[in-house]
Amino acid sequence: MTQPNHQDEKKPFPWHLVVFLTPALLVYVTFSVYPLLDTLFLSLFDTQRGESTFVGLQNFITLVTDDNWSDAFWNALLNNFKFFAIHMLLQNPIGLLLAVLLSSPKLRLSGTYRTLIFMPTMLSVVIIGFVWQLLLSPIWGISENFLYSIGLGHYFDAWLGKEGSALITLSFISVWQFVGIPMMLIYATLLNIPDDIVDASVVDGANPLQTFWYIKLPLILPTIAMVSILTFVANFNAFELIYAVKGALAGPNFSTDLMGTFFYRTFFGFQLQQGSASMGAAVATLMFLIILVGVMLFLFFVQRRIQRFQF
Amino acid sequence: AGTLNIESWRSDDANIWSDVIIPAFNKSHPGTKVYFSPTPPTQYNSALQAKLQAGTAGDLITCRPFDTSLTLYKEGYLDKLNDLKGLGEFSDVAKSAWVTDDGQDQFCLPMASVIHGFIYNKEIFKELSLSEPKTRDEFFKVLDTIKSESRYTPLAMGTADQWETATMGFQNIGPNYWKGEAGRKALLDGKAKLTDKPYVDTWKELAKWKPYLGNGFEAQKYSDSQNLFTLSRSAIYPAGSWDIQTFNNQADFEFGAFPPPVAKAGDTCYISDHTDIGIGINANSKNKAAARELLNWMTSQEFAELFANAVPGFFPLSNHKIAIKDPVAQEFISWRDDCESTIRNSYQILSRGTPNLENQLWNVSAQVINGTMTPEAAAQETQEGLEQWYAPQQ
Amino acid sequence: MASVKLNNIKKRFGDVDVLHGIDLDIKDGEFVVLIGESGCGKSTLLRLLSGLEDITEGDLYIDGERVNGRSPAKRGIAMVFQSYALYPHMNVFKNMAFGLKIAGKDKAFVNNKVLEAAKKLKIDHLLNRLPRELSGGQRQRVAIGRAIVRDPKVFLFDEPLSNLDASLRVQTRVELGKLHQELKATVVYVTHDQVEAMTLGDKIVVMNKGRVEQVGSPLHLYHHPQTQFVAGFIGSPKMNFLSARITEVGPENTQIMLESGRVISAAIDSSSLEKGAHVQLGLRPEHMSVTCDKNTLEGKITLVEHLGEQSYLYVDIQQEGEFVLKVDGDNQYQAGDNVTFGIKPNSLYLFNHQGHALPRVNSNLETKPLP
Amino acid sequence: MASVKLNNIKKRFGDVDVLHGIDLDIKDGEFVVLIGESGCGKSTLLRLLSGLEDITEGDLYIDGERVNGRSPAKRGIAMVFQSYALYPHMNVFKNMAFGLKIAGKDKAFVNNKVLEAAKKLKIDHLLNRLPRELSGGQRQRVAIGRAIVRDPKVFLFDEPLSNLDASLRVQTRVELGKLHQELKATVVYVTHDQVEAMTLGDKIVVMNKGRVEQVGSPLHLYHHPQTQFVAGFIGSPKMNFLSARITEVGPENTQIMLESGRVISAAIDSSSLEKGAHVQLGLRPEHMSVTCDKNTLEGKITLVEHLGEQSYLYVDIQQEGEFVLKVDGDNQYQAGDNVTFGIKPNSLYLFNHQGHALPRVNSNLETKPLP
Amino acid sequence: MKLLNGLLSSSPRNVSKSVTVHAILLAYTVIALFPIVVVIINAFKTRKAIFKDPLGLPDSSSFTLAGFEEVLLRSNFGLYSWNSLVVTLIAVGLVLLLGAMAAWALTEYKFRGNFVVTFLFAMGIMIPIRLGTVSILSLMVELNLANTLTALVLVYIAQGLPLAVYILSEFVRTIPKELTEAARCDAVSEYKIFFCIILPLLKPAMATVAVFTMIPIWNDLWFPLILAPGEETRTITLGVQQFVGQYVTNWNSVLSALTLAIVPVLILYTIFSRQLIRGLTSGAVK
Ligand SMILES: Nc1ncnc2c1ncn2[C@@H]1O[C@H](COP(=O)(O)OP(=O)(O)OP(=O)(O)O)[C@@H](O)[C@H]1O
Ligand SMILES: Nc1ncnc2c1ncn2[C@@H]1O[C@H](COP(=O)(O)OP(=O)(O)OP(=O)(O)O)[C@@H](O)[C@H]1O
Ligand SMILES: [Mg+2]
Ligand SMILES: [Mg+2]
Repeated sequence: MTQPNHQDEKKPFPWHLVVFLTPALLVYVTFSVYPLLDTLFLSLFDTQRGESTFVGLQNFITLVTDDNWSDAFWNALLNNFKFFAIHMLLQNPIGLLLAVLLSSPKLRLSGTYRTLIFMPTMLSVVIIGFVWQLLLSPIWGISENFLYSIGLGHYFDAWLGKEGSALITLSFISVWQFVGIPMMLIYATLLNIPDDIVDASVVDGANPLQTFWYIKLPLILPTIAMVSILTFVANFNAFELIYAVKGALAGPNFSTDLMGTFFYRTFFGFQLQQGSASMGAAVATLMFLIILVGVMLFLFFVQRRIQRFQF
Repeated sequence: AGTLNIESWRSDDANIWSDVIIPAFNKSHPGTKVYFSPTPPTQYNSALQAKLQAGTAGDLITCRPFDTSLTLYKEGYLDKLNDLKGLGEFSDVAKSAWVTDDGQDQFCLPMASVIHGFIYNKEIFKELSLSEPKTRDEFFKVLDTIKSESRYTPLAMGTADQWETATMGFQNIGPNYWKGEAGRKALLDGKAKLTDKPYVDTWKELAKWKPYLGNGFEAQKYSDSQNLFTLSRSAIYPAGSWDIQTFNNQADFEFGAFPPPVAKAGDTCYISDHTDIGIGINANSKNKAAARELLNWMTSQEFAELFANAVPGFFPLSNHKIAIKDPVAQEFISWRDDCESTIRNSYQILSRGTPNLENQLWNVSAQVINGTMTPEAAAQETQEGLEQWYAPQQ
Repeated sequence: MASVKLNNIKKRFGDVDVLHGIDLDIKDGEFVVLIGESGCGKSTLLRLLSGLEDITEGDLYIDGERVNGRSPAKRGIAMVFQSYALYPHMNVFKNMAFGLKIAGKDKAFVNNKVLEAAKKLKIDHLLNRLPRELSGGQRQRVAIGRAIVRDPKVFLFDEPLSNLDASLRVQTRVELGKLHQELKATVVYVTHDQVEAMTLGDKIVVMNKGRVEQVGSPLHLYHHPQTQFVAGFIGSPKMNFLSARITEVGPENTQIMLESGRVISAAIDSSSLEKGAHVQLGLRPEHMSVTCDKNTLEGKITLVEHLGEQSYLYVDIQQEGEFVLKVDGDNQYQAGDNVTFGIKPNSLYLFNHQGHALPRVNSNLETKPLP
Repeated sequence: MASVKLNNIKKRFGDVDVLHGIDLDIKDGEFVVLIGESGCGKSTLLRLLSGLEDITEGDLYIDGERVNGRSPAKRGIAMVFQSYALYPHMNVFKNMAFGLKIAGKDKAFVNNKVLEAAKKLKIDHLLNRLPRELSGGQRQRVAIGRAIVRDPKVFLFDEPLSNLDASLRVQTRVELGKLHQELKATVVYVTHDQVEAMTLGDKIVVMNKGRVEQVGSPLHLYHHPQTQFVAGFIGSPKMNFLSARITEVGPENTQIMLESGRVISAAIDSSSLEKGAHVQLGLRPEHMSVTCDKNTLEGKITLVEHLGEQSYLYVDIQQEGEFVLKVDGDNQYQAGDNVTFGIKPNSLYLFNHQGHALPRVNSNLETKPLP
Repeated sequence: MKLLNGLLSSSPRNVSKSVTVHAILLAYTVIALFPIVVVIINAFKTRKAIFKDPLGLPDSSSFTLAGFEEVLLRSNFGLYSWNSLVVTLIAVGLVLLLGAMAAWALTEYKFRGNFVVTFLFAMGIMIPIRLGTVSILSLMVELNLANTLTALVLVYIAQGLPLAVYILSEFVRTIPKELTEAARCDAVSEYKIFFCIILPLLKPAMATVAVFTMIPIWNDLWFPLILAPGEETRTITLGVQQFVGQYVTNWNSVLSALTLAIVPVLILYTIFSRQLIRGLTSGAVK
């Protein structure tokens, strides 16, 4: 036997790692990371006059200090928070409720309900925008007649057109469309809770509400947290619905302006307004930072406290 | 010879191009294949910009008037057209929307203009024994009559899309207040302010429209307005001439048109005859020769007539005398003879800075009609916006 | 504490009959063990008792009251699940206190109760831990503690030890036995493990395909199985079975012939059968001796398992099949050896072709009557 | 088939030393069982053998070749996991054939191999089933089958039976034993269960905290544990331990005094110790008799477990602690009874304060030398 | 009545609870479906009827297939659907494959840079890729891919990968380590381990990712417009847009086209949905 040699049979280079990772990285970096960085990079330049000059953080300073920009920026940000708040208060609780109901034991037709309720999530925003405007339009009277028929007619208003209600109404529509996602995710987690644990609480004397509140809810908190993050990210990137229904000027009086529409207007321009790649990039960078900070804060303050449970 | 792609936001015209215009062109220029590839209008500017930057845009670019195209030209995406033969067929006013500020370079060929006015339902007018109003008083009297004596909505307009309020409201009736080109130039020179009486009065009149609009007009979209009118639920429609084509297809009643009413009978009337569509050549086109040929053909009488009759409501800007068959379109174009023409006052130069005047006009006009802003405040806000960056106004 | 009475209880899931009419009397304070093959309906029966599942037919009385429609909470039962079913997000204290909290008991009372139970189970130092920070045995005790604090009339256990490893299982089993003696609670206990059944049960209920096969004290079942099923189920290693045929019928003594032609006599009353009837001969591995010289069988050892103080011999008997013997640990057997062993006539069991046991005569084995 | 040699094998995870230098010789065809407490490094050792984990220090030889850096695939080993690790999406046949297919064997060969193994394991009727359609025991056999077909030099088993229920475990254990005799393969087998260890192993390796505590044949370990750890680990119920103090030192006979003051004599060579030294007295539950009248202890029974043919008595001996006795099943003991029992001097063990066993004199218990 | 009984759980104790559950779910289902039903019935009506009585069912006077005729005859609807289908399926397929490979590599192997790559992918969830449009387009032009479906596929892969890697990583973690170790002992190469063992086990998870990736791709308007606006490469959503004019929207045709466009997604969804729920419940791997 030879002298033990600790470096014998050195591990071969992990070619498989390269093979597994490269295709995804290649496509992703080339067609997403690089273009995005390339664009975000523009935020440090001024491209207003055709050629670009390096201006450092000037664009950002303009964005938050110059009234012309900052008013729109803060307005969009505030609206975005409202938009997000409504989703958190409505979309996720409704999704939760539906998921809980869907997961009730021995429920017939649950697959059918699930598919049907998920349908709006699959539709293109063109349909969503059109049909809700039709439904809510005071001119065609669908909602109005419906409300009158249940005695609430005088509450009806041109919700989509009023400054006070347009954003809320659009949020509701968005909630309607996307409620399927939290529903599906939470439903799946609920299915994962072992029956035993629920049985145990029943034997312990808890009624269904108590079982939900004390047992199921804490166990699906991690999923709810994940759903919240996804909602946050999606809401702060939201754009299409507003754009389809209200256009890039997000009327009335910018009351439905979100970061997404603000970015679009800035970057691509609108009507007679010329797009500015550099200011647009600055808005986009800020959006990204806000989302990043939000996600970080969330991970730091909330996620850390939420425990995942193995069953 | 070769292939030409036309970038356009006019998806409405796709059939007309493929069925009428391109075949006609091919009769005299058989070798050239022309494709009209429209982009949805809301995405046109941004999509075009991206495509130009990447070099994938079509050979011919349909031009929005003034700065949008001017910027493209300055960035080198559009060819200079100064030496295009047919350019002589156009008046300076017609060309003004697509020349550099110093008037030196022409970068798009004027194609069509649109005229504002009011379209009305003749049957309803007959039913209520109304006649076309000539003055503002008459106009409001007509509105009052419709409102009080019938179930029709007097005015078919909504504020949901905002642009109608600025375009078919403010720019429609405004020229009568600010005396057309004179007022527009004064604004450009800094001799007039938006807080001056003519402008405030324009908004004041707009504010007076509110009671005559339909229920829930705040959420009424442009297409809703069209539908209200074509379904005979509304009597008068503040219009752009392009609507003629739509209504021809959709309305099964007779409709007519009248120009924006003047203050008192006999006053000079002013109309907005806005240079709206031009067409230019992509500087990076591989087929410029053919593109030029097409443009040249587009300066011809043949094209003007084809286009004007295929798309009633879009009026050729060339000096050719052409026969327009559509009666309502004829009515519109006849105003050119009776009234002074002008273009929308926010389009030239004034929407160049931040804040953007055109965007502001949309916003404040909608608010004025909604009743959430006074005419004075609207004037104040737009004027302040202008003063921020436009030297002559400072 | 309470008595439990089951009166012709049936359960149907959709079209499937799972329980075919169970009658059972459980006395106050009794420890009843349910055993039976997988899928025979043990858990289902327990769930009917707890009220987690509705009874299809029949009556269930707890303490003389009919409780069929009553909700689990109001039956005064507590259940310990195989998987423990601890609430993963609550610490040990909260797990144990949950039932009391839900019942609206005041804080001091809850604290006392929980502490008391935790001390009894020696988990009072773990009260702040989460379930996942506990070992299997500790989790098991928390699950029991959660049941105890509620002072239930009846405890239901569904295979509570099956998730523990062998040594912990022995230990916890012992603790459970002591706990029962201390609490004097009525217990219904489901298990697969017959050692548990034998050691814990005052009474064992052997179930087979949704029916009760036999009820009796552990030793009674060990010594007097009524059916071949019960005989095979109780005792480890399992009873050996050989096919045989009766050659001589008798009320005191029966002669039987094995397939190999060998004749064996047994102290069994076979008067109910006729000569020539097919029977199954049952022999417990521990009831054969390698020294005896009457009634012998011989075969070749295929495997020896030394367990220290005892050994199991796996013997291949030509024509009869495989056989297991339990012998003293002090031996020198090896695989491949031939071995001859004797059968004591009074340690034999005979089962008729329906699987029913024939009565045994003068069994010298102790018999405990049903308690 | 192959021999395996471990030469001062060490394993470190980051800063944690898990194995502190293991030396072990495994002969060709030997069945070696690794036992030890949870976390002592059994699985880690197995994973080092298999090559799934890198060896930090030391040398591993399979069949004389050093294989430290060799990939699992090239070591000629097969591993059976506790969780079976069957590929859930492949049926039984494919599961078993997968390794061969990957190795590029031709179809007929694979078919033959798999069928042969399946027959041997009596799973040839299950070849088309998916793992989830199998019972625990069947899955277990598939996992073994998957290992067999590859004709490995060494089989590694990591607690392969721990997921089975008690009766199935007994059965599978027996089958494993037979299989080993048939295949004559080298096997390294990790288990927690000492019955498995005792019955299956040619050689048992007792591990303790990353070290080998003792190596020997099952009976050798049972009779001659070198340390208290081994003594306590082997035998069920566990050996009873009592604290004591030496009152008379001797090479043939030792007198010790229990905490209660009672003096007991043991056939043990205590010459290495001094009078007054603290020792632990070890007594196996099965080595005490309730009839003997010398060297007696008495106590109160707290629990009786009847297992049929035997019973365990849990006895509380004042001042000494709790004690377990194994007695004949034929008894009438009840909790609460007092019992007196005797200790045979030559069935005693003594351990010094380091836990090392003192040599026993003339033990009348059979001793198998290391095979 | 029998149906009702069938719907409700058998025990009388649970009937009222069961009724409530069904009532709420039914109510919400109506809310979810009502607008969609409105779209569909209006697709069969004349423009006038749509706006005269949006809720009315088409009757003999208002029924028309004009919208569908317009869609199917005037536009290359078949080609558009084909393009959409090709792009969606290839992109989703590749997202799944590449995503699974990356997720597997990132969770199974320890290597330097693991964290950086993971973070890089996480970033993609937070920034909409639309932001990089101009660079993407220039890139495609340089690669000579402008106006090809390939360009769309590439962008959609880049767009879908971050979420796919994120979700699939979670699932890879639930696959018992023993499986791969068993395979390694069986002398299976890392590639075969991935393709023969991991990939089949990830199937349910992939269904989840497939649905989440598919929806935005199918409905996307932006990139088809920028990258592949040509007649030959037009996708369905972009095709529909030709009925949305500057001043006139041909609602009848839009609705018909959209109704037709729902069908393929619905089919794809139903194909995936059974796996989807299994995928979302991680117990699937056991
Ligand atoms: N909800 C149910 N629907 C239909 N059949 C069921 C249901 N629950 C149990 N069963 C069936 O009833 C029979 C008895 O099941 P049960 O769980 O009571 O068996 P068990 O004796 O507890 O078995 P194990 O020892 O495996 O736990 C089984 O055949 C099972 O398939
Ligand atoms: N990858 C690892 N990193 C760090 N420590 C580890 C790792 N794997 C095992 N250990 C530690 O090494 C020790 C031995 O673990 P191992 O799994 O070998 O124990 P075991 O004897 O198999 O226990 P069990 O009987 O519970 O299976 C344990 O303390 C464990 O925490
Ligand atoms: Mg059960
Ligand atoms: Mg281990």
